[in-house]
Amino acid sequence: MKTLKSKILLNEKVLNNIYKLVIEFNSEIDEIKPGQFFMLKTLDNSFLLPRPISVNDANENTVTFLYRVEGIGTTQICKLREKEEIQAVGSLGNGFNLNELNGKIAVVGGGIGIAPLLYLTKKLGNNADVYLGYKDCVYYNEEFEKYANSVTVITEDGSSGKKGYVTDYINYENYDAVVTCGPEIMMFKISDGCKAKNVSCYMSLERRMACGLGACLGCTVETKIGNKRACKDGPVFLSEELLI
Amino acid sequence: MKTLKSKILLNEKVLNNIYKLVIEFNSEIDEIKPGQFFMLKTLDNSFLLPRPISVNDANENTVTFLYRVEGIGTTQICKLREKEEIQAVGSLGNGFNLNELNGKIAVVGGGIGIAPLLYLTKKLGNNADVYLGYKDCVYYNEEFEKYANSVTVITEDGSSGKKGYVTDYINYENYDAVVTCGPEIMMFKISDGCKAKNVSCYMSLERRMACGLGACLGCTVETKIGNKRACKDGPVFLSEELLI
Amino acid sequence: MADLKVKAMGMQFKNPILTASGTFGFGEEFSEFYDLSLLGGICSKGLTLNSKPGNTGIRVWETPMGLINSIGLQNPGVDRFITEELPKMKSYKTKVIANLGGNTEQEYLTGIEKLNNTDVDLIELNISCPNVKCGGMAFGIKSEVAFEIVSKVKSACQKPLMVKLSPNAENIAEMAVACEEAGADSISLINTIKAMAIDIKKRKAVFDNVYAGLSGPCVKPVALRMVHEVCKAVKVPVCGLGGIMSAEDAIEFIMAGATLIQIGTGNFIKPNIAIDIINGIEEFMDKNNIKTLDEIRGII
Amino acid sequence: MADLKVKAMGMQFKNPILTASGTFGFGEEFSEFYDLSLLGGICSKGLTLNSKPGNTGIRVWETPMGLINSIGLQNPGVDRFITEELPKMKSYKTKVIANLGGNTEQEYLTGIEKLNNTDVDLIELNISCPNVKCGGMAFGIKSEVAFEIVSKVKSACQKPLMVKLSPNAENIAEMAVACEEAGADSISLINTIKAMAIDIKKRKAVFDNVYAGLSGPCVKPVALRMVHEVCKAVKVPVCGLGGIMSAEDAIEFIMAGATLIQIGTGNFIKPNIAIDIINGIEEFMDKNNIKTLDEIRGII
Ligand SMILES: Cc1cc2nc3c(=O)[nH]c(=O)nc-3n(C[C@H](O)[C@H](O)[C@H](O)COP(=O)(O)OP(=O)(O)OC[C@H]3O[C@@H](n4cnc5c(N)ncnc54)[C@H](O)[C@@H]3O)c2cc1C
Ligand SMILES: Cc1cc2nc3c(=O)[nH]c(=O)nc-3n(C[C@H](O)[C@H](O)[C@H](O)COP(=O)(O)OP(=O)(O)OC[C@H]3O[C@@H](n4cnc5c(N)ncnc54)[C@H](O)[C@@H]3O)c2cc1C
Ligand SMILES: Cc1cc2nc3c(=O)[nH]c(=O)nc-3n(C[C@H](O)[C@H](O)[C@H](O)COP(=O)(O)O)c2cc1C
Ligand SMILES: Cc1cc2nc3c(=O)[nH]c(=O)nc-3n(C[C@H](O)[C@H](O)[C@H](O)COP(=O)(O)O)c2cc1C
Ligand code: FES
Ligand code: FES
Repeated sequence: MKTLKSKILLNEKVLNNIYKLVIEFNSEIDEIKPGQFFMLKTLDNSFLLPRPISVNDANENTVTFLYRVEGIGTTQICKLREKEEIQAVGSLGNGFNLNELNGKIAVVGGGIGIAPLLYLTKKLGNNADVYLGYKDCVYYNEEFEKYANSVTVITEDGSSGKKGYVTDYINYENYDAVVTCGPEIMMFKISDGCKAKNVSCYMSLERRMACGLGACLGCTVETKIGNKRACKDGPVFLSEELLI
Repeated sequence: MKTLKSKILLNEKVLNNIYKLVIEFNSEIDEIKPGQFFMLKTLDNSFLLPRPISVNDANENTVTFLYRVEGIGTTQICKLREKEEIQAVGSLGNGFNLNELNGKIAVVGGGIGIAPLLYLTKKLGNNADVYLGYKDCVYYNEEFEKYANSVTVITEDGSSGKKGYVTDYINYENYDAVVTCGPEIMMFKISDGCKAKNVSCYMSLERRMACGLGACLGCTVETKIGNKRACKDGPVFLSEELLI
Repeated sequence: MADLKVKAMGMQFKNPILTASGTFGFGEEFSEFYDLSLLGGICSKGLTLNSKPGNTGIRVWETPMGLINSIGLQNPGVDRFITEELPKMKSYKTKVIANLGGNTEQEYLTGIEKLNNTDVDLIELNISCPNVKCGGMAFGIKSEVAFEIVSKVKSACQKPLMVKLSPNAENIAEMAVACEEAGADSISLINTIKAMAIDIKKRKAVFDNVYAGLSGPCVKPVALRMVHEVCKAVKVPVCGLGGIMSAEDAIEFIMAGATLIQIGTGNFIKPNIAIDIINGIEEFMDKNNIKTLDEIRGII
Repeated sequence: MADLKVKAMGMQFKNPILTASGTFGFGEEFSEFYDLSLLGGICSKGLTLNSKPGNTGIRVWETPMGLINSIGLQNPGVDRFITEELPKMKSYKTKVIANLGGNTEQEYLTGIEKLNNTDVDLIELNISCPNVKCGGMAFGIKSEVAFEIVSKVKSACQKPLMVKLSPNAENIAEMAVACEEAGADSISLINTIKAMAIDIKKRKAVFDNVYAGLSGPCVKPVALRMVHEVCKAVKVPVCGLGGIMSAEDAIEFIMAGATLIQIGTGNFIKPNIAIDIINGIEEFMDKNNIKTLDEIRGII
């Protein structure tokens, strides 16, 4: 059975419009895989559709989310306080298949796309090289230090870490697989890089979702074997399967 | 010019589902008369129409409201916190005409209908006899003590003050005018009592409102001289003008 | 600097934003919130030849992001409008639109004749009010019926004539074309959508008339679609409305082809919303380097 | 103890709550949230004779208390439905309703024949999908056209036949009567309302098809009015839907005359909403000492 509602343990600003949300979750009910997400909604009617947000971290009794306040939904969610309840339906989606991620792995996140990669990095057990790309303000990189083999921070304006785009700093041939989440333009550049070097590339895609469950067929991803649902068949896809 | 938005200075529970809200208000912009109200709304879209709430008290720099959480709108309003902003459009309505309230005045409130009567009692300058009727739990009676000639508390179950209905305890012939706000059934009983003794009776009526400004014609009150708007021509009416 | 001026029906509007009939009284109530001369125009409450007391019972009811109303055209009648309200409306120094409803052809025609001799700028013919028994909307369902009444009104009318359509029309584009062919100088839409609410505790319909009219943000996606359909079908300028609550909403209607815009229910939600919308359109234009609305009108 | 059972079309439903086509997949996804045998029934995703990939571009868009969708009947086709999905659906031990759409008369008829030989409990004929080019809805606008197709389908159909109407029909009551006269055993309504959204930053319609279908709480007042109109016009049982999000909403539809209820968009908003609604109806009945729904059905 999936969880429907949870108590909020923490909902606080990390930096600017980036927030961290921790909810109660009983891992005996449902095991959470990295790359999975929850559909989040306030219990009032200030917006209609639940919002998909990836699992940033998970423990026996809690799930953590890292989210950016974008529009009406996340604005309402960020107003929720400790001890209040939130509709949190999950865990959903296929997530990353850890069995396929053997050998040397590069984990590449752009902006808020870093969110699902923390839990993945943790599950990869101090093995992954993590590349984190930001526009200017850097956040959450220290969390990655705990679980990664190496962490490279890149900012577009060079204000922290290296300057430029994450894609400038990855030597694809060093890796057995690359895992990425962030702006599509970044992910496709990475997938091209991987292709050239014959490295598998897994990406976590974002689509507008109504249900997040696989029922509405609203979140189509075109693949070589037909339309797939980002929510149920994804959000993680092997880049070579995609028709984009 | 009317005010549109204000800062919240306080929004706290008084008792059970009764809340007190204090907002910033510059009395130089608009003078507030007792019996007037504001249209209140949260700045988000958790509900659509602003809600009419009477002025419970007013000072140079603040307005106080006393409200009961009833449905979706008041539930959202009661979640607002200090320092947040609220859409508070006012002050609106005709209010009580203090010039007409001379001599000995009885002020009779039932339930949350006591809200507008505090500011009125204050403006009447320690002259009024106040009758407050409650179902069981008594609140805010002490505030009235400050400004009234006398305060009589009546509860239906007799748990505090006298037992029964307010209407059992008023000697209409002792008064030059009676002012009332509360359930319509109570107000009409009072107006009948007044009529019998030839005493003027002013009542503050509640109607469903869309605009609160006099523009939508949604809040009709039938009077001997045609349809009136509860929001603009009222909410205070002389009972003998009504066709109800 | 963006230029918001709009030319339509041989007139110039300061900007495309009008306030919708029945949601703005005759303007007075809103003059306590802002300077009404900033508006493109003001539509009067729906008028009928003779005064009307309106409907009994509950008249307004909130729904999810919507409002159902059953006012029933309560109004002082055309004569008192002309003597009591119009002079005040004219003093606000913006376009004054008289919204005229009616139960019979003769009522419409007599109303028009009276308004001809006033300094009303424009007449909006309401063939779409769902809230009076045999009133208005009967003319607004079938295109043939609308064609008849609009033709007659047009030949009597010495003012520019805007015909306000009902979303309950059988075919909205056909209806608009029929009105255009009958001589309408402009089309406005949408009026409210026929709707219903039930009070399950009382086991009764909320409204004495059972059905009433839905407006507000909830209807916007439907209104926008209808405005787009009508803009593709007619050549006369179209005035779009229905659930507009922000400059972004208004720009959607303009991109769908609307020349003018009306703000209805929004006036209840935030009394100065029309001004926010005017300012917001200007900002959008400035930010996107749009000089006049012609550049984006009807680009969808 | 309240009895929620409903008899209609010669069948008994455990309760009046069905899940609406296109909003519940084939049920499987929701079995992770509750025991599907608690439902009155499940409608399949809209099927077509041959499989369909659905529409390109953005498919779902949120509006104030509403959802616009342009899925475009993506489905595996009737054959694969029968072999792959139906056995699973039947295993949930509730009524299984096959929702069938089509572009041509022949497509409908061949689809019906295939479904005749299955253990589908009921066929819902979709003449109302706004999201496929010449699909479905063309049949659902004019009563005469609907009469033709429903008559033909009915004579081919060996299952009870429920016809799903479009709110975009010219005249909803007339349409329902036409379908009843053509032999429909039941009428369901409403499908989505034709709507539109524009992305003003991209200066483009949100949907590749420009128009798409609106559903959710925002449409409830309109859906309720149409269900009431139809219940007054026909004798066959009516299945009401459109924006139902709570037991109170469902009871409004029942008081308006609906025999059955469908929950659509609500399933997305709260995956176990249908169960909340069933429980809520039961509570309401117990509290108000209502023994069967017949006592309140159609009392408005
Ligand atoms: C599988 C998945 C995982 C995600 N994980 C995270 C995460 O961990 N942290 C985070 O900050 N964001 C994440 N996102 C993006 C997040 O869902 C959107 O930022 C959010 O839905 C925006 O909602 P809003 O109401 O604030 O914005 P609005 O723009 O007001 O939203 C309007 C509508 O558009 C949809 N929408 C808007 N932006 C996006 C988007 N980028 N992707 C999908 N739908 C969108 C919303 O869901 C909503 O239906 C994820 C998206 C997906 C699909
Ligand atoms: C002039 C005036 C002054 C008022 N002053 C106060 C006050 O000081 N304190 C207080 O607690 N209440 C007061 N009320 C009543 C208050 O407005 C309603 O309790 C409130 O609108 C309920 O809103 P809701 O969203 O919580 O309830 P819901 O039932 O969810 O509201 C749904 C709709 O019904 C309307 N509505 C519901 N109950 C009433 C009602 N009793 N009167 C009018 N409309 C109603 C709402 O405004 C809204 O449009 C006053 C009403 C009026 C007309
Ligand atoms: C309370 C109310 C009264 C209305 N009265 C009239 C009227 O008298 N004449 C008219 O043509 N339209 C009337 N309308 C319809 C509005 O002018 C407008 O067409 C409709 O509400 C849709 O726009 P909106 O969603 O912006 O409100 C009324 C609407 C409301 C809400
Ligand atoms: C995403 C989505 C897909 C839909 N697909 C179908 C469909 O395939 N066949 C059909 O008859 N109706 C379909 N509908 C319409 C619903 O079944 C229902 O009639 C409509 O959404 C109104 O009900 P609601 O407001 O409860 O959602 C779909 C609706 C949505 C939101
Ligand atoms: S969001 Fe509904 S199927 Fe993916
Ligand atoms: S509430 Fe609009 S006129 Fe009174």
